[in-house]
Amino acid sequence: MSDKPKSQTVLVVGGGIGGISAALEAAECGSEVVLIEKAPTLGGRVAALNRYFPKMCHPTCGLEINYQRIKKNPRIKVFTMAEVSGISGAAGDYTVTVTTTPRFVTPACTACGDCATAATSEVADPFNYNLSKVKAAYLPHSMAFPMRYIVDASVVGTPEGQAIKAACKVGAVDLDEKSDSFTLSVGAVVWATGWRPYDPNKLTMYRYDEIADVITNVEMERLASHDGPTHGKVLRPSNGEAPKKVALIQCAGSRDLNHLAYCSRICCLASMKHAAYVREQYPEAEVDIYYIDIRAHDKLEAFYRKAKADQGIRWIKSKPSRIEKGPNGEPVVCGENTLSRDVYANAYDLVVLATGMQASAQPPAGAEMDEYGFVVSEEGVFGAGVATGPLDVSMSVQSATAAALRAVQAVRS
Amino acid sequence: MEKKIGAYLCSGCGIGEALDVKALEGVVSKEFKKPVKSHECLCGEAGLAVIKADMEAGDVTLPVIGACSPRVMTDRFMLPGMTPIRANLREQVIWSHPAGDEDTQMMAEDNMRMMMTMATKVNQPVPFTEGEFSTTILVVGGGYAGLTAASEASKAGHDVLLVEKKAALGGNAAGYASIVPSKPPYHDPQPNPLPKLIEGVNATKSIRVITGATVAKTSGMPGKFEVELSDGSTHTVGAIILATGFRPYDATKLSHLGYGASPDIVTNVEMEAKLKAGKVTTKAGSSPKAVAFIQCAGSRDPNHLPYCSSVCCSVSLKQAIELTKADPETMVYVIYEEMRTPGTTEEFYRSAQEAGVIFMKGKATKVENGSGITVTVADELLQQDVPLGPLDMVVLATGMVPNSTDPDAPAQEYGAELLTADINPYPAEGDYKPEPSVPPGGPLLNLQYRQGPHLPMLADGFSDSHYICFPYETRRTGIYACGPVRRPMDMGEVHEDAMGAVLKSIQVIRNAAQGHAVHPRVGDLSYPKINLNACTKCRRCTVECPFGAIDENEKDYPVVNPTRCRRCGTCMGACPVRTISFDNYTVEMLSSMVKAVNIPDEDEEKPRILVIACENDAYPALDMAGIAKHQYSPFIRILPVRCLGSMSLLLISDALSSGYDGVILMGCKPGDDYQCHFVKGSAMAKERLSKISETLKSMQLEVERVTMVDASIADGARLPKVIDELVAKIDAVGPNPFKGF
Amino acid sequence: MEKGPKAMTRTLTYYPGCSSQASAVHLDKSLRAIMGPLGVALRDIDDWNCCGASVGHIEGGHLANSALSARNLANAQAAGPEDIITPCAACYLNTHYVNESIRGSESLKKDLNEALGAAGKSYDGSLHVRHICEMLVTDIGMGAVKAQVKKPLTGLKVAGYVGCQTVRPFANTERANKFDTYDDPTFLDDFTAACGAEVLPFKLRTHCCGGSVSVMSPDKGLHLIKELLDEVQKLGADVISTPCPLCQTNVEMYQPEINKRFGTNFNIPVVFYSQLMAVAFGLDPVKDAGLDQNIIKSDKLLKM
Amino acid sequence: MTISPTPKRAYDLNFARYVYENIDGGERLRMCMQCGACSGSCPIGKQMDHGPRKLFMMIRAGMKEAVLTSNTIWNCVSCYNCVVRCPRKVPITYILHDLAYLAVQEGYEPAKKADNARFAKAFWWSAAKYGRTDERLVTGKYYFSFGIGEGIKRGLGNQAIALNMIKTKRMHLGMPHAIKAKDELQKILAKAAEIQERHGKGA
Repeated sequence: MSDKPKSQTVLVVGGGIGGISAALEAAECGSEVVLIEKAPTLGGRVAALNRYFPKMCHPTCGLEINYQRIKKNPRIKVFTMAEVSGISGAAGDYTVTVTTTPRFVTPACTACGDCATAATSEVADPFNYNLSKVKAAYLPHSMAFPMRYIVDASVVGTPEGQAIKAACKVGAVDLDEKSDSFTLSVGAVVWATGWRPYDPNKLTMYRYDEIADVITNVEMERLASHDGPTHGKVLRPSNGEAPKKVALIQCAGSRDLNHLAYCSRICCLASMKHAAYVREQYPEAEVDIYYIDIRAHDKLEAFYRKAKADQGIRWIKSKPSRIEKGPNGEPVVCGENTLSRDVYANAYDLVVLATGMQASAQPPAGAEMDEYGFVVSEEGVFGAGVATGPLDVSMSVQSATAAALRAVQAVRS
Repeated sequence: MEKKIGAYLCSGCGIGEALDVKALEGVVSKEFKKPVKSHECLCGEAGLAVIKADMEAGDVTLPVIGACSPRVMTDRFMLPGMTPIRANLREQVIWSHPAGDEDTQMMAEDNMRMMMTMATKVNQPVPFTEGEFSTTILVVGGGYAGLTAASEASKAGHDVLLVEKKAALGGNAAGYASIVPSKPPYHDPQPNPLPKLIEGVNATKSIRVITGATVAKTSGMPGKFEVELSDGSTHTVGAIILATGFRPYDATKLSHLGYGASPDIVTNVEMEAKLKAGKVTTKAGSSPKAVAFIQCAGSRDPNHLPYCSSVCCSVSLKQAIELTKADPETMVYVIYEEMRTPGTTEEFYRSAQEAGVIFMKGKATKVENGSGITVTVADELLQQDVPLGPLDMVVLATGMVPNSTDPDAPAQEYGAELLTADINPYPAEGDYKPEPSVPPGGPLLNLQYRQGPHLPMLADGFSDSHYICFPYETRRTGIYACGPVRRPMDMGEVHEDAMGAVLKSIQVIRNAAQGHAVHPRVGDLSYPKINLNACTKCRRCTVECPFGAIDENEKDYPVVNPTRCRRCGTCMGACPVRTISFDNYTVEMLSSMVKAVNIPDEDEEKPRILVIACENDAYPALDMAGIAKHQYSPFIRILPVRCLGSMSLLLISDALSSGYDGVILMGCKPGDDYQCHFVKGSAMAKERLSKISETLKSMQLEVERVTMVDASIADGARLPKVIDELVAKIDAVGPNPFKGF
Repeated sequence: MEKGPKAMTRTLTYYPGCSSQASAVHLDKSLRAIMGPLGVALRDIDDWNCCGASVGHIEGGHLANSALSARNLANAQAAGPEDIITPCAACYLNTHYVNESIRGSESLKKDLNEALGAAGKSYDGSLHVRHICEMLVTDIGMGAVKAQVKKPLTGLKVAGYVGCQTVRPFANTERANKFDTYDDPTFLDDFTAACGAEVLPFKLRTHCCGGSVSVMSPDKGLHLIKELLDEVQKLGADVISTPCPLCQTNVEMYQPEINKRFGTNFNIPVVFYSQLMAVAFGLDPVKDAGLDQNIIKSDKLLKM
Repeated sequence: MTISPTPKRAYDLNFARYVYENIDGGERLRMCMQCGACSGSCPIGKQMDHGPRKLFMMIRAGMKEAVLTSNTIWNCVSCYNCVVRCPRKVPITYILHDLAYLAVQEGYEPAKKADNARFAKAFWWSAAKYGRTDERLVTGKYYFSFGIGEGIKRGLGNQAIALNMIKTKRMHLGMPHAIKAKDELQKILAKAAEIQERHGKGA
C-alpha cells in the first residue's frame, strides 16, 4: 500500500479463539481494535469444548487469560450479537456497517440472575447444541464474556417478559430493544468467522435424525463438559444410561466428494480425545474407532501412541457404509474392515460421528476465497483461524497472529 | 502523591440481603480508620459517580471495592489513578454461602480486612525504562522462514539484522524445484517463492544481511539484547527470531531401507535436487520407469524419530506428480502407513491419484538391490507380502530434525532444568519409553544466561511452546522460534509462522520500552527488586525463574533483567529471606493479609483454613462455583496469588503460627502436560512444599494441616467438595495449638 | 372438480418397458388409468425396444447395450421434444444413464449416432429421461393427487418398499430434480398418504430384493427378500406398495418358496403405488387397477 | 474388444491402465482410496470373495486373472448403494458390469459358468433377436443353458411360480413379444459391435 491508510483501526470479525487472538495481538502492538461477535458471548466453538488435545487441558483456561487481557486493554472495543452487514471502500479505508440483534439486556446488567429466577419458560440451549434447555432469561454460560444475561425473544411481549423486566433491580432489561446498525471506519479487516460442524442430516446413511444414540463430535464435547447437559457424564441420549460400547466414526462428511472434499484435520485427534473421555469415565467400556487414515501430525503422534497403547480402544480401518437401527433401536454400524476383509455389523450403545469443519460465514465481496469458501485474501481483508481452512487450535492462533501482523502492517501510518 | 484509601461497599446483587453491610462498614471505619461508603449498585452510573467524586476531590486515591469478583466489571471500575482493590463479596461469599448466617458475615468481614490490608501495603509500581531500547529485530537463519520474517518485519517498519550461517541465503528451500500448494489452486505443485523473496530482501535497505556468520554470544534482555557474531561484530537488538529450520534425518541410519546399497536408492532431498536439475535419471543415466516412495523413513519410529514430520506425505505426492508429468508412462508407487494430507492438501492427494500414482498401504519390510531394486511390501489391503520390483529408483521420505542446535558447533552443557519431564510431550506409554532427545550440536544463540546457553526445547528437540492457546509462548522472553525449528511444517505454514513470530517481536519491543510485561500479565509495570544487603546468594531465584530472567554477577549476587521478567513472582516465593519484592506484591503484603483475618478462639469451634489460590485457574473456578451456587465451608479464607510459584513457605508458617488450623494450596497441574501459566511455578511450589514437613515438625504440627491440590478452571463443581473434605480432615486433627498466641 | 386436470392435460413420451407386457402388466394398466385424471396423456415411444436391464451389458458390451437405449431415444425424439417418462426402474436407469452419457461425452455421442446411422436414425441428446415417480413428485404434486382421491383407502396399512434403482444412483441429482434421497426416500409414503391409507415406518424401504440375481440364483437372493418380509410382517402391514416391477415380482412370487425354505408363513400382497392410486381415484379395481393380476390378492383393498 | 494385457509381475500397471482406459467408468478407479464403503454397502458382500474395494486394489496389483475369475463381478445385484456412497465418486456398479463383459470376452471359465453370465447370454439373445425380453423365453433359455436335464429340473422347480404368473396373465403363451423393426435394431447392434471392435473398447 503506497499511500497512508485513512483509518488506523483494525476490525476483527468473529470472537472465537482466532478473532480473540488476532484482536489481542494487534492491540498489544498498539493498534485500536474493534472486535465483533454474532453470539451473545465471545469464545466461539472452543468455549463449548471440554478439553483440548493433546494436553487434555480446558479451553476456558486460555480464554480466561485472554479475557483478562481484553478487560485490561482499553484499545479493544467488543460488540457481541453484532454482524457485518456491509463493507465498502478499499484497503486502508473501509466503511463497515455492523448490525446488532437485540439482547433485551443492557450493559447495566450486573449478572445477578434475578431475571432467570423470574423466568418461567424454557428455551433450547444453543451453547449445548440444543441438547438441554435454559430459562428464557439466561447467562450464556458460566465463562461468558461479557458476563451479561440475555432474554430470549420468545418472551418479549408476554406477561413473563414483563415479570422478567420487573425482576431486574437495576433496570437492565429492555424489551423494546430493536435490531440496530452502525458504521465503522477501519483500515483493515481480520476475518475470523471460524467454522460450523457439517450438517449430520446430510449423511443420510448414518441416520443421525432417526437414531437417538447417534451423536456428533461437538455434542460429545458438551456431554463431557462439567457445565454440559449431563454435567460431564457421557450418557446415552436414548435412555440416560452409561454406554458400554462406543463407536467413533471418522470422516463423517470430510474427505468425501459428496460432502466435504477436504480433510478437516482435527477429527482424528478429537476422536482420540473422545475415546479418552469414555475410557476415563468407564474403564470397562470398549471404544472402536473407524478411520480411513489416522492423521496425527508432529508431536500429536505422541497422543496417537497414547491412544494406541490403550487396550480398550480398537482401531478399524474402514469407512462405515451405513448405520442401521437395531432391534432395540440401538445403532448398528455396518461396513467392511479393509484390513481383514470382514463385512461387519456391530451394535453400539453410542455412536459419535466425527463431523468435519465448514467455513461458517461468507467473507465480504471482493475478499478472495478458495472453492471451499475459505478466505485466502491478502489485501485489506485478512483471514484468520479456521476461516482460512481447517486448523487445530494452536494453528488457528498461529494464523490469527499472522493476520494481526498483516493488519498492523496495513494500518501503519 | 500520598496514598489515600477509601472503601466502597455494594449492597446490590443480594449482598445487602445476605450480609450486614453496616457491620462491614464498621470493619473499615473502626478497625482501619478509613472512610467507607455503601451503595445499592456500585457498578451503575450512580454508584461509580460516588467513587469518582471522592477521587476527583482528592479524598481517595486508592479505592477498595467490596462487591463482585475482580474478574467482572473490570472495565467499569477501571478508574484514573491506582487500580482499585476488589474484595470478592458476591461470587465467593454470598453466592456460595447461606445468607444472613454468622459465618458468612465473618467471611465477608475477613475479606474486607484482607483487602484493606492489601491496600495499605501496595504502592503504585514504577516501571523499568532505564536507558536505550532497540527496535531492531535480529533474525537468525536465512532460509524461507528467516527471509519471510525479515521481509515482513521490515514491512512493519522495523530494522532487521539477518544472519545466515552459509555463504548464500536460501537454506533448505533453495533446493526445492517446486512446492506443495497451500493456496489455490491446490491441485498442482506451485513455483518456489524463494528466489523472489531473496531478491526482495536484498533490495530492502532496512534489512542488513550478514552471511557466513553465526551468533557467538547473546546477552541482555528484550529491548537491549547484546549480540556478538562469529565475525566479531557486535549489535544491539530489541528482539530475536530463531529461524534456523531443520536438517534432514541422517539417511545413513536407514540402511534397513536400503540407503547406501545403491545410488538409485535416494532420499526425498536428493530426489528434489534431481527434479530441480530438470532431469531425473538413474545412475545408469536412463530415466526411471518404475519408482517407489517409502513414507515415514525414520519418522514415527521410536528407534529414529518418534514424531511425524508432517510434510513427507505431501512432498512425496509432489515429487510423484512431477515424475508422472515428466513421463506419464512411469509407474510411481507410494508405500505408506497413514496418508497424511490434512485440510485442502487432500485435493493434492487426489491430484496424484489422477496422475495414476499407486498407493500401497503397508510397511516396506525389505529393500533388495539386484537386477533392479525390489521392495518387499507387507500389503495390508491385500493381506499379503508383495515383492515390488524391479524398480529403477526408490525414494526414502526422510523426516525433519530441528536445528534447535547448531550441528557444527561444539556441544555445551544444557542448563540443568532445561529438559525436565514437565515439558516432555512423550510420557512413557506401554512399550514406548522415549528419552528426551537433543539434536547433536552446540547452542545457536549461546545465551549468556544463568540457566544455560540454549533456547529451551521440548523433549522431541523442537523449540516449541507447550501451550495450545499460546503457540508463541517462550521461556526466553523476546526470543521467538518460527518455522521447522519450532514444529515440522510445510512452506505455507512456515510463512504464517514467520509472520506470527514477527508480530510477537514487535510486541515485546514495544512493551519492553514502556516497562510493560508481556503475556500473560500484559501491562504489569511491576518487576522484582532485590535488597542485596539481605541476600544470602542462595541462588534459588536465579535457578527457579521459569524464564531465566535473573543472572548472577561476578560476586554471585542475583541480577534481575526486568524485560525478561514475566511477573509471576516465582523468585519472590523462592527467596528464603523475603528479600525479593514487587512494588505492589510482596511476601510482607501477603503475610499481613493472612494475619489480618480474625482467628476465633478454640472454644468457638470455628476453624480457619487459609486457601492460597492461583488467580489464573483456581480463583476463577471458585467464582464459577459461586455462579453455579455450589456451597462450601465458610471457614476458609481465600488469598489470591499471581502464581503458586510466588508462594513462600514463610507464608504457611506465618499462617499456622497466627492460629489458622490449616492451609490449602490450589494451583495448576504440574508435571507432564503441566497447565501452569508460568511453565513451572506450580511445580516449584510443589517442590517447596515437599520440605514443609520439617517446618511443621519444628512447630510440632501435624502434616495433615497443609495440602496442595491441583485445580483447573473447570473445577467449579469439584472444588467445593474438595474444600469441604479437607476442612473436615483438618477439623478432625483438632484446633491449632498456636491459637490465641 | 369442474375444471379438473384434464383441462390442462399435457402429453409426455412414455416408455413402458418389457415388463409392461409380462410380469408388470398391472403396473402399466394402472398407470395408464391414473394418468388421465392427473392430466397427463401418454404417447408411447414408437416400436420401443428393451433397455438391456442390468445384465445386457455383460453379454452385449457397453456400446451395444447403450445402442439399445439410443434407438429408443432416437425414436422418441423423432416423435417430439417432450420428456420421456418410464415406470420401470431398470428402464429408467439405463435410458437415463445412456442419455446423460451422450450429453456428457462427444465420443460416445458420435459412436452411438454412427450405430444409429446404420438404420438411418440419429439422436442429439436433447431429451430428458425421467422416472414417473419423479414426474409425479415434481410436476404433479401430492395436492393434485389428493384432489383426485374419491375413495380414501382409510385404514389400509401400507409398507412402502422403494427398492434400489428408482432412487439410486440418480434420485438426488440435478437431472432427477433431486426428487428424493438415497437412504430414506419419502415419496412413496407421500403417495400412500395422499391415497388416504396408513403409512407404516418401514425402515428397510431401500434394501435390495436381489434384483435379477434373485431371479437367476434364488439361493443368493431369497434371504434378502425374507428380511424384508419379516420386517413387514412385524409392522402388521396389509399390503406392500412398490414402484419397481422386479421388486413387485420378486417379493410376491417367492413368498411360497421362502415359506418352504425358512418355515415362515408369509402371504402378504405386493401392489404398485399406481394400483393404490387407481382404487383411491375410484376407478375399477380390476379393469383399471388390475388387482386381479396380483398373485397374492388383497381382499381388503379389493373391498374398498 | 482387445484382449487386456497380462502383467508379468506384481503391481505391473499395464492391466490397471487398460482398465482405466477401456472399462466404462474405469478412469475414476484411479481415485479409489480403499475406504471400503463399497464392499460394506453391498447387500450380498458376504457372498463375494473379494468385494469391489479389494478387487480394485487387485487391479492395481496387476492380478488380472484373479480379478477376471473373481465371483465378485458376478454377484453384483446392481443396487447402486456403493455408487452413491463412494466418497471418491467411483461408478463401481458400472465398472463391475464392464469387467464381467471383459471376462466374457476373454473367455475365463467362470464367465462361462456363472449364473449371471448364462442369464445375460439368454437375456441378450432375446433382446437382440426380438428387440424385447420375453421373461418366459429368457428364463427357459437360461435354465437349459445348464443342460437339458438340469433345465427341466429347474423348470419344474419353478412350475408353481410359472403357473401363478400365467394365471394372473403376467406370463403369456404363444409368440414371443417382439418389436416391428427387428432388422433395424440388428443393424444398429451390429454396427455398435463393429465400432466396439474397431477401437477395442467396451466404452
